[in-house]
Amino acid sequence: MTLALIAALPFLGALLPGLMIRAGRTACATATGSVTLLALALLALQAPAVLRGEIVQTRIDWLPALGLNATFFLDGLGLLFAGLILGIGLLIILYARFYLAKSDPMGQFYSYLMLFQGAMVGIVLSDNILLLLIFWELTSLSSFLLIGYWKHLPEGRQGARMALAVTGGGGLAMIAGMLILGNIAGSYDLTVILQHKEAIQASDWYLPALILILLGAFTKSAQFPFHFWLPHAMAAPTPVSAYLHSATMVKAGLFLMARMWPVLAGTPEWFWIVSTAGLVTMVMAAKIAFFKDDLKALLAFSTVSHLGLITMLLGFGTRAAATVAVFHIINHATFKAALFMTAGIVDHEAHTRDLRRLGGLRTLMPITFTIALLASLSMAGIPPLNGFLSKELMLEEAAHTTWITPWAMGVLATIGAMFSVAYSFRFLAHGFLGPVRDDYPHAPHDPGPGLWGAPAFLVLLVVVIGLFPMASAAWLVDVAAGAVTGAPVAVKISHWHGLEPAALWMSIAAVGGGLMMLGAWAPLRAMWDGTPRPEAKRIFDGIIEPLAALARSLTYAIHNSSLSRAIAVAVLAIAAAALWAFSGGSHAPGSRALMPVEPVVAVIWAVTMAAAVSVPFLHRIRVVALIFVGVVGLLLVPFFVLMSAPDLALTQLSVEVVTILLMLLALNFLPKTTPEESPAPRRLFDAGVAGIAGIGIGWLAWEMMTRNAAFEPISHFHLAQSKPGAGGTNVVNTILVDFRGYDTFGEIIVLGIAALAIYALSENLMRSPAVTRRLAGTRPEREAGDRHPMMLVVSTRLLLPMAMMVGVYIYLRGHNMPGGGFVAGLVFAIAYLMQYMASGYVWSHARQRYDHHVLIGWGVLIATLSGAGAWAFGLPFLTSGYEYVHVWPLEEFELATAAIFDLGVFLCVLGAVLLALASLSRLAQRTGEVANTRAYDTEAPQESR
Amino acid sequence: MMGHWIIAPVVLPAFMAGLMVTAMRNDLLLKRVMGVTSIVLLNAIALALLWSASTHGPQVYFLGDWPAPFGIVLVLDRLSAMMVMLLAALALAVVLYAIGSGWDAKGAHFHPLLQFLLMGIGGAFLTGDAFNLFVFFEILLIASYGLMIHGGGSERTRAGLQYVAFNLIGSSLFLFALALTYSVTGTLNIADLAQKLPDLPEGDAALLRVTAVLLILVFAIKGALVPLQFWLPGTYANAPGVVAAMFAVMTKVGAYATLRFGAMVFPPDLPATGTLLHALILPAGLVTLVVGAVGVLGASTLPRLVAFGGIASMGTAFTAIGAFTPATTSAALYYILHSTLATAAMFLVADLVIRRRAHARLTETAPPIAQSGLISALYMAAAIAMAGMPPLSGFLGKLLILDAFRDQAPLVWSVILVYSFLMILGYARAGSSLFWKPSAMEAQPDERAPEGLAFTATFGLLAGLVALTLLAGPVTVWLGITADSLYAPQDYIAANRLGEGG
Amino acid sequence: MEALVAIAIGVMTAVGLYLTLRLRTFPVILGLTMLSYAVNVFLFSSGRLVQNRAPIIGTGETYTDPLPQALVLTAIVISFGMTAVIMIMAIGGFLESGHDRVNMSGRDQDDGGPEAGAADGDAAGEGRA
Amino acid sequence: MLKRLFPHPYLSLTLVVLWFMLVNQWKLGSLVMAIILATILPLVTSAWWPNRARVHHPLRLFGYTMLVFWDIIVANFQVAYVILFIPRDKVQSRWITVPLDLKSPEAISLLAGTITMTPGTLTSDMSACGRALLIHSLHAPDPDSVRDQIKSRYEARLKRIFE
Amino acid sequence: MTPVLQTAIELVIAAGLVGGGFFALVGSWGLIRLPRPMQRLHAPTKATTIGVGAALLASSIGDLPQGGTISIQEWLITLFLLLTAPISALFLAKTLILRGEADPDIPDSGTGQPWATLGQERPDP
Amino acid sequence: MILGYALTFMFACIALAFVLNIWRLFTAPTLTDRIVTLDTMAINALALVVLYGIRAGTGLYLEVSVLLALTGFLGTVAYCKFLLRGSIIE
Ligand code: NA
Ligand code: NA
Repeated sequence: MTLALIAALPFLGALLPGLMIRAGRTACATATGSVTLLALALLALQAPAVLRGEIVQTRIDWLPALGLNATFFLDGLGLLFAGLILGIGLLIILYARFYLAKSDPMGQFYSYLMLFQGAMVGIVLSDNILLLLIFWELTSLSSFLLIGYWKHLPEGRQGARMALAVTGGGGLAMIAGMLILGNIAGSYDLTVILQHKEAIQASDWYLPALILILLGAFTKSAQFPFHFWLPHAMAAPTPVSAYLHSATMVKAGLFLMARMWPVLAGTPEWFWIVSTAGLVTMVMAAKIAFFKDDLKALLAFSTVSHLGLITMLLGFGTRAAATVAVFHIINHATFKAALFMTAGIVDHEAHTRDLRRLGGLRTLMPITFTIALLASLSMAGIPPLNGFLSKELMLEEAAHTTWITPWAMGVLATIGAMFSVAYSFRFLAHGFLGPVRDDYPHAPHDPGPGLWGAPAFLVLLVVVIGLFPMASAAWLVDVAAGAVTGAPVAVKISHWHGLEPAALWMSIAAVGGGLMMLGAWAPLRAMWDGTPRPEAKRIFDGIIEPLAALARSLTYAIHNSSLSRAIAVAVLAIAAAALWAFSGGSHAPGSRALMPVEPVVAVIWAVTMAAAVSVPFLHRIRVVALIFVGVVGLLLVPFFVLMSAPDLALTQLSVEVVTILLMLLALNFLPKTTPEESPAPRRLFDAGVAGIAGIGIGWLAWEMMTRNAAFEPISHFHLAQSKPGAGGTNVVNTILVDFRGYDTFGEIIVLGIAALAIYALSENLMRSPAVTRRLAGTRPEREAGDRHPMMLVVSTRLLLPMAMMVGVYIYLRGHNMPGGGFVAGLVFAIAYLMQYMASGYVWSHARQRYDHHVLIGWGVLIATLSGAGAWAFGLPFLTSGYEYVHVWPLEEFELATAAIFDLGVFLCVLGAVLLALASLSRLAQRTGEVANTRAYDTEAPQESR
Repeated sequence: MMGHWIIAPVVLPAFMAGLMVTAMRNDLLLKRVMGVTSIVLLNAIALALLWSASTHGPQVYFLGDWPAPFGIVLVLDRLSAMMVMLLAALALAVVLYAIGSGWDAKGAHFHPLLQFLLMGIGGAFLTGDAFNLFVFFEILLIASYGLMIHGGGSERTRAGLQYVAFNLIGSSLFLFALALTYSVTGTLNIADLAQKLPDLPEGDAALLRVTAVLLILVFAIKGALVPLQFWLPGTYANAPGVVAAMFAVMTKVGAYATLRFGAMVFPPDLPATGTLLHALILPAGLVTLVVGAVGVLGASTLPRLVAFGGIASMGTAFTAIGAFTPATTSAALYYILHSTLATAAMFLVADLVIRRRAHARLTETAPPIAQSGLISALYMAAAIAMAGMPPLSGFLGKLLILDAFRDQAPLVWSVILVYSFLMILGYARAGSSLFWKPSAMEAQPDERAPEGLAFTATFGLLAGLVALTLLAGPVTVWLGITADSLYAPQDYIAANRLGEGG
Repeated sequence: MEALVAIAIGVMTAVGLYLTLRLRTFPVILGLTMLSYAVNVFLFSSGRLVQNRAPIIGTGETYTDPLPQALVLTAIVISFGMTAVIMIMAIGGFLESGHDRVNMSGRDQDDGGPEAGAADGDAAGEGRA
Repeated sequence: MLKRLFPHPYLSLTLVVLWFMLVNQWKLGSLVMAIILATILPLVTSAWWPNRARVHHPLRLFGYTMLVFWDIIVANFQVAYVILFIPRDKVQSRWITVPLDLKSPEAISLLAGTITMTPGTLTSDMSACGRALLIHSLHAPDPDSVRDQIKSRYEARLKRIFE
Repeated sequence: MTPVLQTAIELVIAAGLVGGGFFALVGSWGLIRLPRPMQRLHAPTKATTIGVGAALLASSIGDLPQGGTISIQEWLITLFLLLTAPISALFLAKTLILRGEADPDIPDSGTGQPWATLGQERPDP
Repeated sequence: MILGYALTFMFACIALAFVLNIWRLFTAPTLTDRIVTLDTMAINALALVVLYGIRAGTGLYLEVSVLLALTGFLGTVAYCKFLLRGSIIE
């Protein structure tokens, strides 16, 4: 459990700063620091066991189905890294307390920092590669926040995005690599995977996995060619740079390579990829670092260079080299963190980090200078400091490694070391030595111990390890290297190996060369400035920006908000898919006997088709198009009659009438003609698309009608049960209100919703000033003088009750004969519409006692309650009952609960149609018309009541 | 056993909506109270249904007391119960957000329409009848039309028109497909179809294949599968934010139906259709993924960015569904749970931003917004979820899918990983320009009502993601059983008691 | 007869789709109406064509399949509701922007902000085909 | 009371007859239903028919209806003749103004309807004040006689019935 | 029912059908043949109506020869047609007048007021 | 026998009438003519429905005719009102 707690503590600690910041900055830092300290203490408690060679494990099941579990283990490597992360973390917290300005939100900073710390600890303690991946990506995210912490700096923003893109992207690649490893090993547990070296290296998937995992590692550790993001991350506050970009995050890649070393290393692929990347990075970054004027940039490239060095060592694939790598990791962490903090102090005090504006700080900031001096000398590899020890070992390893030629590696490593010496001394010489200047942006002097305490402690380590490596560090190197190489290691570190080793001479050459380069600074700088070189940010932007622009243009080109394109693509895709599906299965033509064609029917068919086909040709005059569409709809009525569907004929007819009224109401607001917009080829294309769909659907219809169903249709039950079971002889109606009453329930709700939506939109429209303006302009040029001709009004007075009577009749007989609540509702609605047309909406509606909403609401409620009424009898929703009633002297008649449901249908339909049309009428009133107070316009004989 | 409660997710909102329209049309407060009450009840019912489905197996509700397949049935199984639960949970967040943000007061009828939408979606999840599925699709669609144009405005209306028009064509396609289904098989009951189709005469195979493809493509339209996705960006980007959040579950209806039919009615071992649907959906899902991710990277307004994020998540879901194996289906279900909450959260965050920001364009700066710190944190969390970054459930969902696709690793893995990369880029770019742009720092933000309820709702969704992450173990075990039951539907069919009344 | 009906369904489908591919709202809506005719007849035909066998119990010995008729009824009603909704949207779009184009202009789709609603689209009249 | 229950008694009566026409059968139950509806529907719709049409001679109204039926049949033959046999350019269409003596809107409407359904004439408009009808005659070599016939054959009868 | 009566009724039915067909055809033919818009209005309002009326008569008594009863629903249909046809005709005529498609030389109304269609909109008192 | 011929005759007449109607619809010189034709077609459709009923010997389809007679004119009036006033309900 302890390991899980160690990993969890920083995350829990991330919640603290936000709360503690109210108690003051020091309290905030103390609280945060104590969490880290607690974690460090817990780690220390585990250390003895690890140093004895044991492995501490914790396992919590999380997602066993996937093999993702919260499994942690602690070995030497983990101990080393966890110690570095927590220890340096503690120092950074201390340092940041004094570094951050009053205006910087410190709580936020510590929260981000703790998130990051937790993620890092998680990486190094994970015993499950999926878990490791989670922490891995979390470091990318939290570093994104940290780098972008100063939101106002565009460099910070871009730097953060670049870091996230590169490291996050690399992490994605690593996911694939890890999954491959897991699949080969049969487990995602690291401890298991680490035992499958042979299986993994023999697998066909070894190389892809290696490349993918290395992509993750290289991006994180800023190895060539992914080194470019790191300097840009320097826009972050210095504590961040010191922590992430020297001590921890960038080392996550190294950690991973070290972690996977037992299973991945030792192959030629590993050697070539890893050591080459490391070597190139080391040399190239060192050279760049030499020419950087920004202290932090210099240190950043120096970091990249040192990471390259370590990568190279790991790439060699030998135990000795790996051991040296581990040692250098420790050393680099100490001196580089100290240097970053020093740079931060300089920046903090002098308000600049530009070497060209610095110099002479030696006397102004003696403490800072001392720290910087020791750390730089260590970085340069000057004895007896710790940097010297690991550099010697490195040079020795390089000298004995054959890379292309036996000597190339040694030469290049020496050149790298030479640059390293050069930039280290330049850091000192241009920053601290030389005369005191009088043009610093701010008068520098040594800060308080709060700021220099942390680097001073680190430099102390630099010196102690340098002087007494065997006592102070060898045990840690042993246990960590042992974990990396999977075998016991007993390292021997000494300052003097005699005159034989190549490293001595290479070292001397490096120091000499480095000093000479610094001496020749001015001409070298001029040469450097004269050399064109790729600027990382420009290249990155050159990739990302065009990518984003391409994405944008692609997206907007494809999704151009064109309905016609959407439909055309959909139709073609559907047709293609259907054709493809059809061609893949066996097909027997239908065997159903066909119905003979009557001449009359054929003629009327031809008339219908003529009307339909003509619509595309004359659709631009909209009323005419509506008339032709109406003809097709009208002629469907006799079709349904002919084909034994009286209910359908009734419904089609009444819906058709209401639809035409609706369309005309709408057309009043819309342009009356459609301009010709599509060019002929486009029209031809559209016709082709439509034609394909038409042929396809027509052919499917043919196939459907000419065969019998493979199984007996379920409707045989409806026919058999209509009378005895549902109490009605009109089977269509019993299906609608009983067998499938639930469909009808849904259907009326659709209508109700439609009306509500229409009402809501029309309400909105009436509130808009632009709409009101346009409405005023919709009146036709020429208008008849009378709005409500008397003849229509008088006829309506007769027709209205008559139509209602027909409606009642259709409702009542629906269960047994064609009709029903739906058609009845429409007939009633048509009757009301007739009244509205005759005397106008305002006059007519003023004489109506209820709101249309209420009709809809009651319709829904009645239908729902009539369905739910069955519950009272313990029966399912919509279960109906019927009874034949005999009341003297009347004939026997039937009472069916389905009729109540049908009443709900009726009300809902009526309310919906009226509400929809009323909404449109209300809009029409905004065209500036005057409400009438009389039923009809004609002057003479009027009545009043 | 749940008895009548199975239909409660349909009847309850219908009744509440009817009541609102009838009696409390002009009283916003009353409607809010009723709306929240209804949804809280719905959550309780959904929870009970979920429990019952998990412990008692599939249960069938015979509407009108008619035997299947002649009447319509509702079927409560693990999958439908889960989807109803998801719906209810999302609805709670949405209704609270709508009240908190005042969206529900920006036009008439928000609350009844929302109730009807819940009814439609819940009904679609629960129904055991193919034609009834169409009816409930239409209910949810028309309610969504109403909600889509809630609040009005020129572009919203026009986008709504495109949405409606395209979906009307989708509805037509649905009816074509249902007619074919009935004419070939003579039945509409899903269990009946699942039972009968293996015995289909060979000569009908081709027609059945066409039927299957047409049906699935209808669902693909709802699910915005490329190339049927064109309706989504405009619709989601122009819908009120809170409505768009609710729509996050609407696309899942398409995914749900695809799964229900693809796994149960046209399973891979059905001789007539075989791997037809697999071959259709999987590639389309992958392309959808890419289209969505490219859209996220290329979007120039926040709502469009989120909309494309939604497309990408549907691409992921369809990719997983399209394999039609229990393992991938289980992963797909987890991903569906995740992406519904994540997409909704993202839409709510986007709405928080847009209502405070002078404009929605990402390419141009705008004055700072009120509560920027809190909102940016919410954005970050939602973006992490959408992009499938750790530690939220999106990452687990992605891992589950990747792991389930180990047989098709090169293609599927690379597409999913590349898409993740593009998503990360897109969300990071958008986030930094929304919250970090320097010119966004100049003026002081407007004072704004704190909208505690709106933030609570957004937090609630994110908390859901956290829960989904922490409980991933038990959840995936449960989903595994659910997925298995789809490919071995004996219990589902048996619960229908087919032919006992014929 | 079956052939005639099949052709009719195909023709109505094609005409409907052609109209929905137009660029103005009204023809699109007419196209959807026409398409719904095709759908209804198609759905109706799934019960096959039968004359003089209306499914009213007691009016004959055998009856045509009543189920598709019931389904078509439902479909007709639903499509009516849908037509009404899209119609008001067309009106709304026109009244708010001054044109009745179906497609949105490039500028339109970039505005999601609160002020977008009030925008006057008369100017956005580029001739997009 | 009865007046309030039956605002338009003739309408109610018509509706009873109509109901029987609809149900197409003679049953006691139908009568009960007919009476219920004939009571309710005029009440429901009475708001839109605020005044009461007075019919003084209901039997004469029946006679008038028969007369019009006969005229309609005749009219059809006349129109058919014109359509089929009179050369296109010989058809003498005329506008005719018919000044109205009728006041009741019901009566005027009935007259206008009659004119449309009977010999070769068609009510095309009404003056804004409602005191004249504009008639179009399909083939009227002598328009004055047409007007006279309308006034004597139909308007006079309607005046007796309604006023 | 005697065979003679039966035959007579059948003859009436047949006459109704033949006449109905004839008039329906004449109505539609008149629409094409008559040269002026106002003239074409006459054709359907009369000929078609009576054509349908005749068919309805045939339908009404169509069951008699088989021993059925007279169906009176057809009368209702006829009634509705007669009630509504004049309104259609009036509105069609008004439309022609307003659009200037009617015969010219519309006479004065003789009342001092214009024809309603051509007048100015009159606000309610 | 004779009924059969008469029925066939009327069917033929109605079919021919429809042909004339559609011809008029295409060639109509004025918009009003098209409305007149639509009105005529509604009545012809009514006749067709009645004829189908007579031929099938059933009254099941009469309600369709009732509805056609009752509502058919409404379309005509609405089209005219549209041309006359723009707004059909004002
Ligand atoms: Na029942
Ligand atoms: Na006349």
